[in-house]
Amino acid sequence: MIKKGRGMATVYYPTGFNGGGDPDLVSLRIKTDGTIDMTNASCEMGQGFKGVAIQMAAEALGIPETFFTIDNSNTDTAAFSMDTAGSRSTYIVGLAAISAAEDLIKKIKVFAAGSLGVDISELKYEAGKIFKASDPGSSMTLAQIGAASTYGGTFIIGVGGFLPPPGPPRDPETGATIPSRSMAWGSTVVDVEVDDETGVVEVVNLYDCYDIGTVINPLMAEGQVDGGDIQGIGMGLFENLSPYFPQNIDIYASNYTDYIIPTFMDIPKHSEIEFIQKHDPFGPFGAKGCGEMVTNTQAPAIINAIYDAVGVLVESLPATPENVLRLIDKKNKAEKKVA
Amino acid sequence: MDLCRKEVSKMFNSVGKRVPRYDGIGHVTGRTQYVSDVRMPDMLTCKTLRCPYHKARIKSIDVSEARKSSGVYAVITKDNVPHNLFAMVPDHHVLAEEITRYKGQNIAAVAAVSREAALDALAKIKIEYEELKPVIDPEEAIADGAPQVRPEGNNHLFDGTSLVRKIRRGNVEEGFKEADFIVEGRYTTPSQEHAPMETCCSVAYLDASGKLVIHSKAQGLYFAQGDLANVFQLPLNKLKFVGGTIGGGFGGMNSIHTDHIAGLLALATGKPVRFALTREEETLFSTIRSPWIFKIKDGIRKDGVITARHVEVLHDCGAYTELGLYAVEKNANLIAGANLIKNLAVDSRMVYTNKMPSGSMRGFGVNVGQYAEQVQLDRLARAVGISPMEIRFINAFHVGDKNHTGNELASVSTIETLQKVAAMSGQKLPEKYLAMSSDK
Amino acid sequence: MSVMSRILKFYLNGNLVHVAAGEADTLLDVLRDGLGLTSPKCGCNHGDCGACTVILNGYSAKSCTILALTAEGKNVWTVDGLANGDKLHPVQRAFHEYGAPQCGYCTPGMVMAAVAFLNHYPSPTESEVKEALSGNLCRCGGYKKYVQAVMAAARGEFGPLPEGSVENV
Amino acid sequence: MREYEYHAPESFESLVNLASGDGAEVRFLAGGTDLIPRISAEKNQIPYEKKLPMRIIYLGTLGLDKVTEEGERVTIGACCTLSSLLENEIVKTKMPALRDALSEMAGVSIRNTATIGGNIMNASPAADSVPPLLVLDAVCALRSASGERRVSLAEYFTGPGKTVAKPDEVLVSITVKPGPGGSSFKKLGRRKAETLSVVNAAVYLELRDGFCQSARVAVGSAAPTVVRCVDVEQALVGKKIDEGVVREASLLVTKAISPIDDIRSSAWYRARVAPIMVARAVLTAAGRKRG
Repeated sequence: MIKKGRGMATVYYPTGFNGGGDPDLVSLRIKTDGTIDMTNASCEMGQGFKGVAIQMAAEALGIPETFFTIDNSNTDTAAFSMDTAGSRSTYIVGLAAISAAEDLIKKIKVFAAGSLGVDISELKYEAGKIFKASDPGSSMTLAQIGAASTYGGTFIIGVGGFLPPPGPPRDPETGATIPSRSMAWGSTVVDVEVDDETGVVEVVNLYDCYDIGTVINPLMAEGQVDGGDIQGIGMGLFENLSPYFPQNIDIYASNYTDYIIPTFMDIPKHSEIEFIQKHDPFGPFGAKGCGEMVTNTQAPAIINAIYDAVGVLVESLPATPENVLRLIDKKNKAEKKVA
Repeated sequence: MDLCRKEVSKMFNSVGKRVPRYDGIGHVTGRTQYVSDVRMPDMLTCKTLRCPYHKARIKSIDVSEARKSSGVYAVITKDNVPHNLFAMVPDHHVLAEEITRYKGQNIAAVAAVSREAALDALAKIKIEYEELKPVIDPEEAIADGAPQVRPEGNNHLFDGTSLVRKIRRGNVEEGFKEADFIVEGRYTTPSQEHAPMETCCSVAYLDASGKLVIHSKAQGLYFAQGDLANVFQLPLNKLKFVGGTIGGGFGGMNSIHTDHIAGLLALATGKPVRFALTREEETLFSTIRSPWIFKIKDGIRKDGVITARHVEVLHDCGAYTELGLYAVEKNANLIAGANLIKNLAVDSRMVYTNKMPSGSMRGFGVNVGQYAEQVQLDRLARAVGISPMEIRFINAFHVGDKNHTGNELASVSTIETLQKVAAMSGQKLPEKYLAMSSDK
Repeated sequence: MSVMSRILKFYLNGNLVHVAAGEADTLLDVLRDGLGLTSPKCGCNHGDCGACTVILNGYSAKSCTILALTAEGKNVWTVDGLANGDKLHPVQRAFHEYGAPQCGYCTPGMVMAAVAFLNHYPSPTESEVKEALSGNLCRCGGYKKYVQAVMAAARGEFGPLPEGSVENV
Repeated sequence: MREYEYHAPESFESLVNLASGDGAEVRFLAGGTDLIPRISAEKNQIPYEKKLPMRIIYLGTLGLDKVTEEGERVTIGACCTLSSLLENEIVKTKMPALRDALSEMAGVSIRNTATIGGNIMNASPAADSVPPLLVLDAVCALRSASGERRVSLAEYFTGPGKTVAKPDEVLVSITVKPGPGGSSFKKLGRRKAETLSVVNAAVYLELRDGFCQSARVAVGSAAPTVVRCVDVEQALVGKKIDEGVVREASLLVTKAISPIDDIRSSAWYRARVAPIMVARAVLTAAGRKRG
């Protein structure tokens, strides 16, 4: 028989390397037509780093994203990045980009002051234009700045970095330390259907609510959550390289036939995502890390839902049909004994 | 930094926009180039000899016939590696020393004109093993008299002295006394593979200036560059990493699987060398999310407040540290979950076994613990007779609380996410929970 | 060691090509190594993942499971032949606009599987789309947006689907 | 490294000459969805042993891809792709068990390539097309230099990966008798698509006034070959089919199977769920009217 159950899980997750101390740099080079080359060597592995980094730089400079290209391709030309891990890229590259944008504006002001013959204190930068506050007609666009500076022998490159403050050394007795200043939060509710004759579990509905601070690009953030859901379902229900571990380590999955990851057919029939955008006081534009936390709630929520459905607790992941059925049998046997 | 202080999202122009993927057109047209798409003129193919045993002693190895094999440009073993240690905690051998510690550990590598030539050469390597007794089960590995995975022992010593990484807050014994119910649970998680669609791959060559260039799947190009500069004993201006667009990482590409060997063979041959893992190699021999065991003992009052928690963690790190230690540290910080627990003790251990090393994987060190913790939390709720929602509201963190390592929490929203997810899933919450807020 | 090879002739994206193929080479080997295409990806070389999906005589096929020499005289389409200059196929546009690809490694195969499917079933239901694409794995987890995108393409949100068989795309 | 040679004979006469072997390991290639990845894997292994050259003989140019109906019998060409059979009206209307099995095999792209003959010749105990064909009393036609012989599918498999076909014999067609009864197929995999069976079951049932006149039951992935479950069949025949009877009879499946532990499942689980899959298949078949 198909038994329905509902389960939930609530988590939080730090942004950036454990204990901080993981710097990144961003450079912004203005070209002769006013477009901008951004560099940072974070890795684009599908999370949407490149576009999100550009959106934050575009925001900081008040210009459209179409002004930018981004180079993350190698260690000779792209600015330093510590790593692409720990849900750090949006946050740390974003803060570095803001810092680089500020540096760029400062350098643009210095150049424009000379070009326009205006005191630097009188200049204002807004949305791709530098102008004299009291006489907005006296102005230069980014294109004019780019051309005049380059052909005049001055190169304008804004550079900025960000270093998450390293936490204090861990106290060996209490373990106290500061893993991260910024934490993301989330809760998930899932509805499952459990076939109590075979132990097969199906995730029917999945509701995610995450606070990742300001969402820089909802399309990319949703993609992260969709992927988190799928990997969370895989972790909860399917994935195990050596199902007979530790008794037998030699029966081992070696390809996608045997290492089962979710397919199109294994995604929930219905899923919803909501973001709570609670401003983070430290993050770029209030953003926090997103990438990893969004795969943490599904497995426990599924296990709790299985309990709700059939009254058995899966204490060893994953909840394969076999594991679930063994527990159901055990429970039925115990109940029979009591009766 | 005024620019990051904008409070109202409406004020943003670019931030918050649904901008399609920057490299999306490349993806849908197939024009995006990944490392596995890189081809160079005159490129050699690399294949490696891997240890067939969980643990063995290499009594002798003779590569002379392999070197003479048709189409072969280089055969390397540990003797050809300038500095044979790598990884975040540099205790992993690029090519095995006398003792191999996990099945599939690289022992020798060949660069040849074709895959066939490389494999033919590997077949000609004469190697004599003495199979040694391995230890696979982490709980067996911590026992006295267990076969030793490493000469310094199977247990990792934290801060060089302690068997456990401790987190202590309040007084756990007092907390248990205060409790109406004591609830215990034991939870385990298995080995998991990252399974990115693109397997790990490197193409290494010397450029015109003599610089070693490595097209890499690394998630951190600079990270890998720093690590391998040491292996190659090259200054950073003689080593360039190229990459930044990869077919999935999920943490697996924080560990080096092919860059080191491809680089060594490019240096040895002066030719471009490609080393790509097959799916089978990727699944069997690359780093994984390694197994964990959690024992949680909780005290809870009738009103649903968790009064004390004691967690014992055992992480099965595999044969080399790789990122296992980092995972244990991060896990220890977060294993008590998004709950304010005043009396807490965490004792985390890490043990070496004869398996592939523990890498980082999305949710790194944390989601395994959160599975245990969140399942335990429902158990607590059942013991007290409250709902899963209630126990999470009752124990939620608030702004200004310090978490379990003394980290002051600036932006908190357990309560808000619970309220929202309840509404989304059609659960009616009692008024008192709807009225709650993370801002005290 | 003698690796025999022959000249294989087939139509690649509408053009007749001649290429040397080993007797045991897969179609994927020939497309990537023989012809230098990089759009069909190798994810597993085992027929499991679908990253190498092409359209063979009008039907989707995993090119790592096809012995190259059996493609003699046949029509093979890869994603390279789909767009008309800058004008993308509606499925490509839908995938992009809906944010379906993430790392993108499964995407060329996914595009070809979806195009072949829509050629045969232009008005599918969501569950038919899921079933049709279930042989194409995506580890980043873009399944939901891929389904939305295929449905949008089928609805004509990105213009009418090209008429007729894939050969005429 | 092993040598491979490829041939695509256009007539049986030329095939027969090639199939004689003479110093080569002969492999017939139909769709290739199993054989080709196996060759690719072999090409990535260190060649410690010298192997005979592999002679790959392609069957796709021999016209073995037709479905024909003759009286009560339907003959399926061995090179029919799984997709073409799924679309075939005869299969759809007269062989629901086979149709159900085909629809759950691999994914669309593999079904477009893979053939029914290939699935049989692989002789995997988990082959999904075999249990339905077995309950439809399939007979295989094998052709070689010495002519054609017919072997009942029930006697076709001798072990995992092994059949009675001699190295030079080609499976050319499978003939089934759809019969007047209802048939069904149930599969338990490890996920909902692209999965090999942990256990599968197919049933053919003839009922009159609710009483079972005739029953054929086959279970896959639970023994070295797909097996007929005679005890279950006997327990059903003559009984009025209701859930209780079916459940009870299905338990007898354990007499026919001998499952093992492997990466996909344990022997315990296979034995535990085999009766359930059988019961479900029987009940579904009982609810199906041919037509």
